[in-house]
Amino acid sequence: MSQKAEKLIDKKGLRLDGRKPDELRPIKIEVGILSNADGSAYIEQGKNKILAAAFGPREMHPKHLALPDRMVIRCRYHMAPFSVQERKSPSPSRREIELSKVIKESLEPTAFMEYYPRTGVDIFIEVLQADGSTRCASITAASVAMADAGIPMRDLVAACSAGKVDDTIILDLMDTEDKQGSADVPVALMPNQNAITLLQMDGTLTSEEFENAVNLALEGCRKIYAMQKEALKTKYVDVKEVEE
Amino acid sequence: MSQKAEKLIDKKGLRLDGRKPDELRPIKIEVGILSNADGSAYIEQGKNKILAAAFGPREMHPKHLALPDRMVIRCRYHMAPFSVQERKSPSPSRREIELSKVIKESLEPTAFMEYYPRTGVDIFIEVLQADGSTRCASITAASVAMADAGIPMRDLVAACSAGKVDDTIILDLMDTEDKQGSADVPVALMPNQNAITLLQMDGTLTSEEFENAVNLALEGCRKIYAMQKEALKTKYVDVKEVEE
Amino acid sequence: MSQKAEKLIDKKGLRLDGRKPDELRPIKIEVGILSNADGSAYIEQGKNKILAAAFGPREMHPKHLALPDRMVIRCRYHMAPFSVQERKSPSPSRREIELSKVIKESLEPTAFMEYYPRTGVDIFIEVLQADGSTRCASITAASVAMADAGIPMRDLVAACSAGKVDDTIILDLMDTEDKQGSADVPVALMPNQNAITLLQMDGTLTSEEFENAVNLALEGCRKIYAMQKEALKTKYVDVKEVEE
Amino acid sequence: MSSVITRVKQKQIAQTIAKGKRLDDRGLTDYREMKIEQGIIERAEGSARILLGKTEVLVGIKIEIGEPFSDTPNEGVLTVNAELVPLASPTFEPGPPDENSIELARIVDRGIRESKTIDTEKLVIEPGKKVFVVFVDVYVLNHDGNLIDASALAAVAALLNTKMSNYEIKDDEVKIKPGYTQLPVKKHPITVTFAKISDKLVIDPWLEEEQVMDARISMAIDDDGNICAIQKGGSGYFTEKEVLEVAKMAREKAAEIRKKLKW
Amino acid sequence: MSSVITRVKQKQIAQTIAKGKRLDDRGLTDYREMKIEQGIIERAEGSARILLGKTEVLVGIKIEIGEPFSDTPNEGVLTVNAELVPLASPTFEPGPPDENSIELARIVDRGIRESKTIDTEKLVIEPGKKVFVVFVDVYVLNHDGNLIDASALAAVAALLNTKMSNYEIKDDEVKIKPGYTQLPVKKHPITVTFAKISDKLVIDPWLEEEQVMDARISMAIDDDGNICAIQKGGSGYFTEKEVLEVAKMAREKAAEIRKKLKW
Amino acid sequence: MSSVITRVKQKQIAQTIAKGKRLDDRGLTDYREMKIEQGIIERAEGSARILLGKTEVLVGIKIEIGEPFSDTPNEGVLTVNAELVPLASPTFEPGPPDENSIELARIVDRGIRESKTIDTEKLVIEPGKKVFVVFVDVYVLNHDGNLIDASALAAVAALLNTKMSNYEIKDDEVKIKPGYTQLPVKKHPITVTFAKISDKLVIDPWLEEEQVMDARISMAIDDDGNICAIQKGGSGYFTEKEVLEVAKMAREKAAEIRKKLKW
Repeated sequence: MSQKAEKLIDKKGLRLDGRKPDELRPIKIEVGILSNADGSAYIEQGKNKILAAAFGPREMHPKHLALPDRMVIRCRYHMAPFSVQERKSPSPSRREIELSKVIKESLEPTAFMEYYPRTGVDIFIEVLQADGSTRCASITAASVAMADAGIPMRDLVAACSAGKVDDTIILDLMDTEDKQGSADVPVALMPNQNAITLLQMDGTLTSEEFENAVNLALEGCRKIYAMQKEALKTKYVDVKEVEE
Repeated sequence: MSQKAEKLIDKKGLRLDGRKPDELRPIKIEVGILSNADGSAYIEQGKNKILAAAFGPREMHPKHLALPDRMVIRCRYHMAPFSVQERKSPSPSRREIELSKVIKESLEPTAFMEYYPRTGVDIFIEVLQADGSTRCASITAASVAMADAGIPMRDLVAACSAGKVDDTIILDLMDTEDKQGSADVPVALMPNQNAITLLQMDGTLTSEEFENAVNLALEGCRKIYAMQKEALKTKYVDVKEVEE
Repeated sequence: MSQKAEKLIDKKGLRLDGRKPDELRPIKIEVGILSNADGSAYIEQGKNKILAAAFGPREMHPKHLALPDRMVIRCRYHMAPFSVQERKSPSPSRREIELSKVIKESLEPTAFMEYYPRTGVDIFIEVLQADGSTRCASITAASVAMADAGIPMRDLVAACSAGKVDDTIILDLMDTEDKQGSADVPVALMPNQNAITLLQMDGTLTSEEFENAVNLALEGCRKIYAMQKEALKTKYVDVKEVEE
Repeated sequence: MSSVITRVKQKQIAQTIAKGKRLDDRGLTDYREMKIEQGIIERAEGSARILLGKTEVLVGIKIEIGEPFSDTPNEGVLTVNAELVPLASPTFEPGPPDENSIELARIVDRGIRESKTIDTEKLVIEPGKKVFVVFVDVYVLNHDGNLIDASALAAVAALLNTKMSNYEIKDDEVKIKPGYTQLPVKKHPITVTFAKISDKLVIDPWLEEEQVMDARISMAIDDDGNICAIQKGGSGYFTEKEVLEVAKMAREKAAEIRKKLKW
Repeated sequence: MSSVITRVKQKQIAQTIAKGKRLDDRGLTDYREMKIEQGIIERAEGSARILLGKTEVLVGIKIEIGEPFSDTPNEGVLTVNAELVPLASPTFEPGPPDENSIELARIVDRGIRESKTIDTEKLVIEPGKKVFVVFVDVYVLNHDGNLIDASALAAVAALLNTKMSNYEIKDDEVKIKPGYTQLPVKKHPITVTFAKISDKLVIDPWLEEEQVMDARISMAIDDDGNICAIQKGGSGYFTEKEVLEVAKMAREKAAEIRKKLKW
Repeated sequence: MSSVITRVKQKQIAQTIAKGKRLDDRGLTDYREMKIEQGIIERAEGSARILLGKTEVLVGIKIEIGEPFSDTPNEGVLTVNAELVPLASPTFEPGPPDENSIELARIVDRGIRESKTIDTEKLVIEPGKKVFVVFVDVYVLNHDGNLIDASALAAVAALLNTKMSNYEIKDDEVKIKPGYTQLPVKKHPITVTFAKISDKLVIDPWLEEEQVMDARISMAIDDDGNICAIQKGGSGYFTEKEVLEVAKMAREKAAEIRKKLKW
């Protein structure tokens, strides 16, 4: 969070891309687009372009990582070298390692882990183009990929960020708002369970602002949740399936 | 391949080291010179100085890499830090990793892989001094090392490069010819089987030039094949063996 | 060892910190201060501040490193990034890897290795602040940590360095003396066995100087040995144990 | 000694907490005994050691001259690293940082960075070219739970204890001068962690509680009571109500703990 | 889904090809359906996605300012990297590049480099000091065989779609100016791969064919029909006759495929 | 061929040595046959190969221009690396240097460095800025015991055979001129290793002796008979008496071996 927070909201109260403070970016979710994965999803959220795939439940490699009483979920969040302004080295950065962990922990509460003891599920996320709030879009896509793989789940997880720019609480931060704004609050929610499975924050917020931001983010999650369900329905009802 | 291809062939049609275009460099092959390896060979080809050793067939480490129905060949091509003009870091470069793979694939067709299921053969190649076409000299030596180790083989593999410098198709490129010439075609051959087990190319050749280069390289392989057999005969017939 | 060996001993024959040539720095040894280790010790020797912990005998990980007829000792000597003048990268340096090996070899002769076949003991040493002769202080502490862990031992090992500065043989080199002196001889001793389990040397000494240095170092070891025993007695006799 | 507790013990911990009590007799919102020592590593530019019950964390600060990041030419550089050294727990392995130590370092980093604890603009020697780089090395010496709060607190305590060499610029080269200046520390963020066990929120979980908790949540609170960093961890979840309750309690606890810091 | 096919299926593939047919009804020298999309990653200086049947490869180009190699002070730098990311196949593992991804990157690199596709002399900003560095990142998104041809084609398509920032040199520093210039692309090499199965040569092998093939051979052909790079792979062999046949057919196929590229 | 010998053989070795003899008929203080060849790698600035019985070590020297260490601005840089390449022994694995190769490199390094073998002050091109960096690469080609003595000897023999390019400084740049200068070598340290087996000290242990030894001790001796480096290894111990005996014998042996070096 840098200080240069200026002019991110214009006189009409609109953001750099014309959105209102509580407006999501356009979102497109496609299901089952990778033929080799057990489940997959592609999300576009603004200029974010992200692929998620789920493999499993399957035998764990290496075997000693398997657990006798439950499934193990592993997750790798990875950015393509060309996904950001300056080329990113393909070896995992500390940021990618942390995000892989928190994304995994945001997905774990959804799965019935005890149904498949001794097995593993691998979630692979590739950010092809990044434009802010990629961890949220990644969770949204990964959750759909898990459903597409037929992993038994309590609910989907939908994720969305809120934050603060120019003293305004806004929804679904894009890159410039993330970098120049004064706070970023990514949130993931299992709506049916009212369960927050991811919560992080960078920046500075008063208690009141924080409460507003969380509320706004949860609202965003619920909207995204509807799109996730729609995308899954389209694949499974529609005749023209993307992959057989 | 750089553009500075000039004066690599003089007015008499001779190369920088006095060779005719279709002439091999002097070659010396010694067999069984390393006492700890199951088989070994040393080759000097011009200023190339290369050691190859074969270990096996032996138990695979790690075990899970073993195959139930056949032997596994592994290969490491490695250059000594002092083998080239500018000191080379001892950790394997991308070039060394690729060459290890293509050399392995050039040797695999020779071995009766199904004779020793669940075992492994390791081929270790150390380039002590490099002067162009080292992958070919490495294959030539490694094949002799495998024979010395008593690994059952359909045939030896002999390898030789051809290429193009100053619009002339030449045999057995040395370093300067490789770097300043306009094409390099390394080839490996199992002569009895008429089987090309390595073929790569860098540079630019017309179809006709390519055909000529391949022909010339194959001729070179056959000459080297004779030297390989001679070297093995010397070791196994001769009384003064290099190592007991 | 640099050449700038000057004024390390003043006109009165005293060293930079006021010690006589054959004088140890103040030493403090505490036993059993880490609750998660099976045994532990903390040593301050001058400005050296070093923690040592012993875990085991316990099952080896990975299993294939276990030996059928004896225990395996592993050792990691590691310096905290802030322990030296210029921040040290936390990944192990070549120096740390070598010291880990020689420290391990200085401790191995003390343990009854055959009592616990198939098990392992891990010794972890963390140098929190370094001021010369850290390998010796590490051995002294590690030996106490092993005793605290209840590993059956023939004897403790005490370690101390001797060296040469300004043409004088001195005991227990501190950092400046190590860097600017002309020789450093670290020695480890099992006093009851009269067994030298570590001996290294950097610098230049005549045979006679070497003999004197070894003698002085052994004397230092014996003094430190008394402190080790005292520290262990304090813990095991005293009512107010540091950890329950 | 063992790092994994029995199922019987797990049940016992959970049942006790369900009744609003804890096995070590603390209240649900009581911290363990806390001891702060500053300046124990003389070689480091700053240092502090925290004891939180049996959890022990040492932080050392080193300051070097380096280059600023190209997008912040007028700011010094902060680098936080955490080492879970193997003597601290039988579950810590030697080797490069794993996801746990990276997460720990990044949580400590965000608490300091987002609260603007260090006045990084005062660390500039030559704008765009030379700045002071502050290395914060978190060294966990004994792991008995709640490494986050102990590490974050030790980091702030160490920064408060940090001095930088004086310098002058002569002939385009930085020369170290005698004497020291205190590192410019503006804020004192305190990180407070709650675990969720048996649907209760308990503060400062110790090791055995961490082994049964559903999830944890950590909030860094600055001197003005603002939240400046949050991290949820673990494979469980929180409700919105729980999150807001944590925010409220974290503010109170942070203010209490901040009083123990000397500056 | 499984990546290893049964022996029955293997036999079936081989027997069908022995009869001059293929299980997916293609002729032995027919490519699968090919789709080329350019410019889909706006953040990258250039990009293209190739679909070859179900094989999917994305190439992104980034351009940065760097130093030339000391032996080519008057040329920009080309760097090709390939990632076999684990979502593309159950056989791909996360981790540093293995021999397969390194070989793939180096084949793509040689096709571009040896054909002099990029006019690297036009990438020089200050001879010997500053040049443009072109990063070609090959990203395999779905592996259904013949990654070599798909990657090589995607790389050329992406380069054709690449623009570089305009710049000027002021006070010895490079300043970015508004506007873009097209990357100078002179050639359009096409790489064509054959697999040898049942002693037949089949073009563009898909995954199941790759699992039964004896060997493969790839040739890069430039606009003039010259061969500019070759790579044999796999643990089988080719006869001289087969090699020359491949060279002939590769020329023909390359000319066909080149027509699908827009420039 | 096998790298681990039987217990019967171990007992036999130990019993023979207990009687003051060795299985290969050497006396306890006899070296194996030693052969020194210099200059066999023309591409290297210096090189030497040592045969010590069947143990074979090749050392190559490369010289490059680099920066001095900041604390020794008026000295060139010495870097020693050792590779236990896997063709030398079935017990050597490919991969980054392990503790054995690092220890070997550091012992060779100390022998050269502490004896001041190289006149590093003559390697300075521009004080504090540019110096010659001498890379000593120890390459073990066949491991039949006592790698330390063979490597240390090969290193000194290679340094004696090393030539540096002539250069001049023009416009602040170093230009290589025709011709060579001999590397300034002032000393000729010889490292002598003893193994302790059956309470006897045996010199130059071969592989099978190393497998039964209790411990080993190596001393580097300079031209004046001074000790300049020592390393004890192995999990046994030495008495003070043994150490002093080793020091005495090492001096004698070093003087003998030094005569075999040409300079």
